[in-house]
Amino acid sequence: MDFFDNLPLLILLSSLLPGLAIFLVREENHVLRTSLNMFGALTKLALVGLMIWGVYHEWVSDMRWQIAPGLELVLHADALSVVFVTLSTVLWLVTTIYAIGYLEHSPHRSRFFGFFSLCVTATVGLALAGNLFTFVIFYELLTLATYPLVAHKGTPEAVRGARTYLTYTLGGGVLLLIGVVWLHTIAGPIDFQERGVLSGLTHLDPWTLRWIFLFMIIGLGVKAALFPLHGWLPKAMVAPAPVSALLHAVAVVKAGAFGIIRVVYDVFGVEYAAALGLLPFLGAIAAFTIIYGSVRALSQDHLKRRLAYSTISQVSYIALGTAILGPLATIGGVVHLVHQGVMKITLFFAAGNYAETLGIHHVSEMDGVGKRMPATTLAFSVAALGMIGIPPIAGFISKWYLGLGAFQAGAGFWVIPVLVASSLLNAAYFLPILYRAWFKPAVVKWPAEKPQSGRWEMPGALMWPPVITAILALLFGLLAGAPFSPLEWATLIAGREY
Amino acid sequence: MIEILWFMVDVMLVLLLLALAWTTCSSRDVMRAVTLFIAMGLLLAIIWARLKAPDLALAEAIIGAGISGALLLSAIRDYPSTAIAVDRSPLMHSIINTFTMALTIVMSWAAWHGLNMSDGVRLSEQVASQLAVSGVSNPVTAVLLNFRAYDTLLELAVVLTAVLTVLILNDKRADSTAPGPLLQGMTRWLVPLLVVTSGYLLWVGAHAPGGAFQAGAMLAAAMILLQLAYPSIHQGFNLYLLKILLVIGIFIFVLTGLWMMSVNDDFLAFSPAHAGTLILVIETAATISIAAALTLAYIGGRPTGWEADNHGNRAMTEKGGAE
Amino acid sequence: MSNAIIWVIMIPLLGSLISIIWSRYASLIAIISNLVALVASTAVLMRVYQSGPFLHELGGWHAGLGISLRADALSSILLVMSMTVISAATFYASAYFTDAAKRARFWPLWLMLTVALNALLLSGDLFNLYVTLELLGLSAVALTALSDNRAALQAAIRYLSIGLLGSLVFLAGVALVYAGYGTLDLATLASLVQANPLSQVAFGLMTAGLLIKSALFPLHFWLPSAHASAPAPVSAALSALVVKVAVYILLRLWVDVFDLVLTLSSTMLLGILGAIAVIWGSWQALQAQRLKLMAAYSTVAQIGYLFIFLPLIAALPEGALQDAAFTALLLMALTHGFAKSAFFLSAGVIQQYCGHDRIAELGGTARALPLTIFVISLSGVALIGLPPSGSFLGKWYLISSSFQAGQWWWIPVVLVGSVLATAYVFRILGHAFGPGESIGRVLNRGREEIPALILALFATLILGFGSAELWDLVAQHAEAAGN
Amino acid sequence: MISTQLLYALAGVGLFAIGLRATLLHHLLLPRLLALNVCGAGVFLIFIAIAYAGIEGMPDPVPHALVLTGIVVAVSATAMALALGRRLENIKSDAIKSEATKSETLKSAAVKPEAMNDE
Repeated sequence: MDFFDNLPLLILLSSLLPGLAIFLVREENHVLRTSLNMFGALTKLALVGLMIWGVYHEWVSDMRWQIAPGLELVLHADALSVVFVTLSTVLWLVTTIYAIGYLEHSPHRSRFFGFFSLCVTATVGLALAGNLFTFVIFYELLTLATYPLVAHKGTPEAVRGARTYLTYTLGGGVLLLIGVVWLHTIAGPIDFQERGVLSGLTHLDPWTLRWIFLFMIIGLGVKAALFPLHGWLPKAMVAPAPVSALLHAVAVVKAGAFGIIRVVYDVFGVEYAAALGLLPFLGAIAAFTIIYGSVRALSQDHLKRRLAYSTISQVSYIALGTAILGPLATIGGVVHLVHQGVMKITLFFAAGNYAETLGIHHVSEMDGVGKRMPATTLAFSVAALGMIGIPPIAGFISKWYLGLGAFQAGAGFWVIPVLVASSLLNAAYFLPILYRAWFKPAVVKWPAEKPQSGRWEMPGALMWPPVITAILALLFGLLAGAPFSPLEWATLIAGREY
Repeated sequence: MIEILWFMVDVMLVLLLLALAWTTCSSRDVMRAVTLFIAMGLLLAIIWARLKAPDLALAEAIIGAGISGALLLSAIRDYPSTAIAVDRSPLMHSIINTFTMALTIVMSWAAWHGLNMSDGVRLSEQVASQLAVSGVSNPVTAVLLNFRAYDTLLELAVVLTAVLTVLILNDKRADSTAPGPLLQGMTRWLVPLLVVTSGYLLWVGAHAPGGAFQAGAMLAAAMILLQLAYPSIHQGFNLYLLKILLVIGIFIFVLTGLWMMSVNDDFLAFSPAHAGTLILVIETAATISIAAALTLAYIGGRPTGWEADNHGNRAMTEKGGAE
Repeated sequence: MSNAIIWVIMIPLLGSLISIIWSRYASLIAIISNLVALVASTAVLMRVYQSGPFLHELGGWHAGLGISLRADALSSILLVMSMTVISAATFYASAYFTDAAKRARFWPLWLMLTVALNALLLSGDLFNLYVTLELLGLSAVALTALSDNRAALQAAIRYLSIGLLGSLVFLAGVALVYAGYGTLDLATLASLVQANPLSQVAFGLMTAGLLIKSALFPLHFWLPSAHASAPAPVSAALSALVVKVAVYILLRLWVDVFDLVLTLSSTMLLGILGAIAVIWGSWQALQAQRLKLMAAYSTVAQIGYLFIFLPLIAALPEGALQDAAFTALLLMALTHGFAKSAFFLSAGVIQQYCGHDRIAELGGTARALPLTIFVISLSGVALIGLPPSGSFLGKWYLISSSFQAGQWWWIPVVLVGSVLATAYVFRILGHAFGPGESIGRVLNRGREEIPALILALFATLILGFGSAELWDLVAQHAEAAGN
Repeated sequence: MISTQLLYALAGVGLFAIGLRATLLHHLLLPRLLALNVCGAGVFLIFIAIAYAGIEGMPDPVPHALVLTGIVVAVSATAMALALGRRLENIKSDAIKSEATKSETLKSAAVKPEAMNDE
């Protein structure tokens, strides 16, 4: 299957090449740029569809490029990478539509969309990385591609936020690099393998492995925004809304979380990691971050910052799922990768819409916004309820499996309280927003309202993306048992990992 | 007996040399330092002769002491102050002293070791065995222009680079004082003598001390003298030709080398039968270039109208643009 | 092209002469001769790749009596790198100097610098190395002085006197070697050298002289002012090549000739100096107020990395591990060569556009000169050592060699150095992305921006992904040296 | 014979050290240049001392050739350094002059701006 071997590369190129071409497009040439964007996104979607089909039938897709002795670039499609690739591709498509609407008439769009495409390329590359070396390369590339997006506005605040982002992520990158190189020197090249590689290598010193794990988790934890490495995330909120959406729902934080899953499952092997006593350590950090993020979110009035702290908390569910030994918890963690992405991107789209249409940036300004922007607010409500864990929305499924998994592993005594507390806190910072939006009387004058034109509450390119993602969040919950649903796929992965 | 006598002479020469070097380096006045430096150069020339290096003795006298001295003396005029002050801190001063003393001891030890280590033959036997096919009978010239001719080629490039820098940076020095009739009279018979000597040194280099560098420096001395006596003499000189003279040494050298490469496979591989002639041709060209370079270095910069070519070019394009 | 090794030196030399005579067409002459030399250098590399190292005995005399040029993996790779950088900078310079008189002054010296670089890389003789070092030093100083302002001249004078001192110290070492071993040929010497006091002192002197020229901390003090005040294409060559060839000779002497004399503790000392250079140079780069000065300090730091490899190479067992460290060193040097030259060329474009190169006032350049800022970012990526640059691989092996040799203490140095490099590179980008008025097209000054872009792509993409051949070549080289 | 060689070689080392010390001590161009030349002379002396083969013997011609090359290189470098120094002095005095004319023009309130030499 030659074509199938090249599929990962094609998937990368489908966003890389349009991205590079977009840099050269003249600023005013809106049509060409949009066509390139949409062409890339749709091609990628089609190719990813092919890949899902292939991986489901256990076709092996493996592309190698020797860079130096013992160092190979490996692109490899397995069940786990398919989850992340699909998530990125679908959300990229939606976000691209959103961004086209959002950035209409603003300067430097060619630069923006160019880096946007590179960012997705890096994310997909990271998902398809077949070994640690490749993973590290794309991990660093992702940082580089997102920096100009965070700094895009060019204001001192944006530049400062971007610098903070960079300091954290590149610093983390170096630590990850040290951990990976160290592992390389003692264990040779490490290709990701279901059930882990290191479990088979018994001659390695367990303490060295523990140190390596620590380096890697710190390195990955920066992007996954684990406490105390989360500081960059709220500051990076200065970026334009589509960037925040992509950064927080898909690309950056998920790259960290995905990396943690890879390291625990496909490098160490979850059982070996448990045997080394690494999982409780990871679990404790994750649990603390879940609570900490939620508590901090409570006191934020700035909407995007509240969402950012919510992200810090929610992403750690994935780490928590990874840290609990047992297939059910694994399912919970992996499926949350998708569910949280879909829900969080909805929230950010909506936040962007409020800011764009009415100039609303703070929770306290949202009184009665539901009547002015019903579709957006409805999408926001679905996603927020999902975050809290109300059935039948997607978030409920994740929490359910995490809870079951905790019981299965005998960790229920500390995981359940964390889940309950976190859900209560989620409710405490989301429900007041919903209450304000729907039930409080509207203020006379919005902070900065744009004149309404056309049929909808705002341009369609801005309105439809959150609606679509909210519907997805609902469907993922309702149809969780259907074939090819995220849950089914997560079950498939868990089956292969144990 | 005679050896002890020689040794005493040697010791005296060495002590004198070190004393001159020390006073040159610790002098507080530039003029004095330069004078002492020239004296040291002359003493070195004697020492080279003593150590059976007559080629060097000649070169040192003409180039090391002569041209360098002339360059330094004329440079002094450009400087506002002639006092030399050392402004290193006492600590730094003593660190430098300690460091150089330690280095002296270590290097002396190594030199002693090295002289004992070797059989003393080194490359001289190889040179002697190949001398017959080198095209010349003076072994130093054989090394310079045949065995290690590539070094000499690059050395000419060094000279050219230095002179280009001189030309780039400055205009020719303003002519200082009107030359007296005595100088002009002396020049009239001294210059032809120098030119003839130069030609002789060039010719004799093949089998006796002498060669392109000594000859070139001698020729340069003649030109400098001429320039001193008749400051405006160069104005009638074709500067385009001067450029050609400046580069012709390397040019002929490279072309000969490439030609020989096409014949004998290796760059600069002279056929033994023609080696003598070829070396003479190269040396003649090199003499001219060295003389031109050293003269230009002495006058300190571009002769009037040196870059006329470029300025003309620019003026022309400007005109063209205006049309 | 069987005599490519000669052409690579003689073509620029002839070009230099012709450009003096025919100064009106000097740009054209320079471009042609450097392109021919680039082709010739590639031919040398191909020959080494196909049939291993080879000699050219100048004058037909066997090495010892005569001088031989030698090409092996190390020298031919650096030769091609140097000619690539020089060729790109030549195109750049043909647009950079707007003043006709200045351009006419530039070309002969520029070609002479090319001659010196190539001759030095191919030289197989100790005294010839001295002559090429002098040629290199003098032409570099002359080109620095071409800026013709007070700062440049003061820097040039310092550069010259330090350079002369370095060469003389080197020559003193050569004299002692000749006293002890009676030969100047490197290959012959390699077979004769023993570990004795003479070797140690001679080797020490040569090393000291070359350390001055390669600007290893604390002997770097002359570098920043000279590299920052020279015209942009000259700075590019100085930082990317001139400093690096001094390191090349050091490596050549250490690895091929004096390996018996070398002790682990002496390499450790150099490694420590290198580590200090990394930290200190990066820190100074972060403090620098001007773009070119920043780049110059960054060079001090990057040279430091090369020296950290030495104790690792000395400590690792011969074989694959040592080869890997050696190749990584080479890769770092190559990447830095391409990246730093691209950086300086771009800095020159910025300087011409803004009329200054003060970092704090670069606001809006990202809008006005997008391609130039892109090139600066690419070369910045290589300076930091992020993927996909060649220096990422270099750092990868630096870290792994440190683990393997049990010298873990270099790892924090790499970490801090990378973080500082990130800070100084992104400080520029932060300012460049700041507000500014005019909006340029993607390509504004093609003849200057495209050469810089090509060099930056070499540093990042080509060396990052396509360096597999390099490893083969070095392995081959090591095998040949072992036999 | 070896004693003569050694004597002159040691003298060369001495010369080298004297020159080196002065090079490190001096900041000014001219004295530094002289010191470098002394330093170089020391190295040359070491070479020639090595080449010496006694009163009867043929000296080794290779060091002679090397030193001849070295002398020419040294004089080239000297010429270059002096040219750099001269240019620097000229720029300095031009700056002083233009400073003076500037203040004069200011005094006389002339309209002609003075062209600056520096970049």
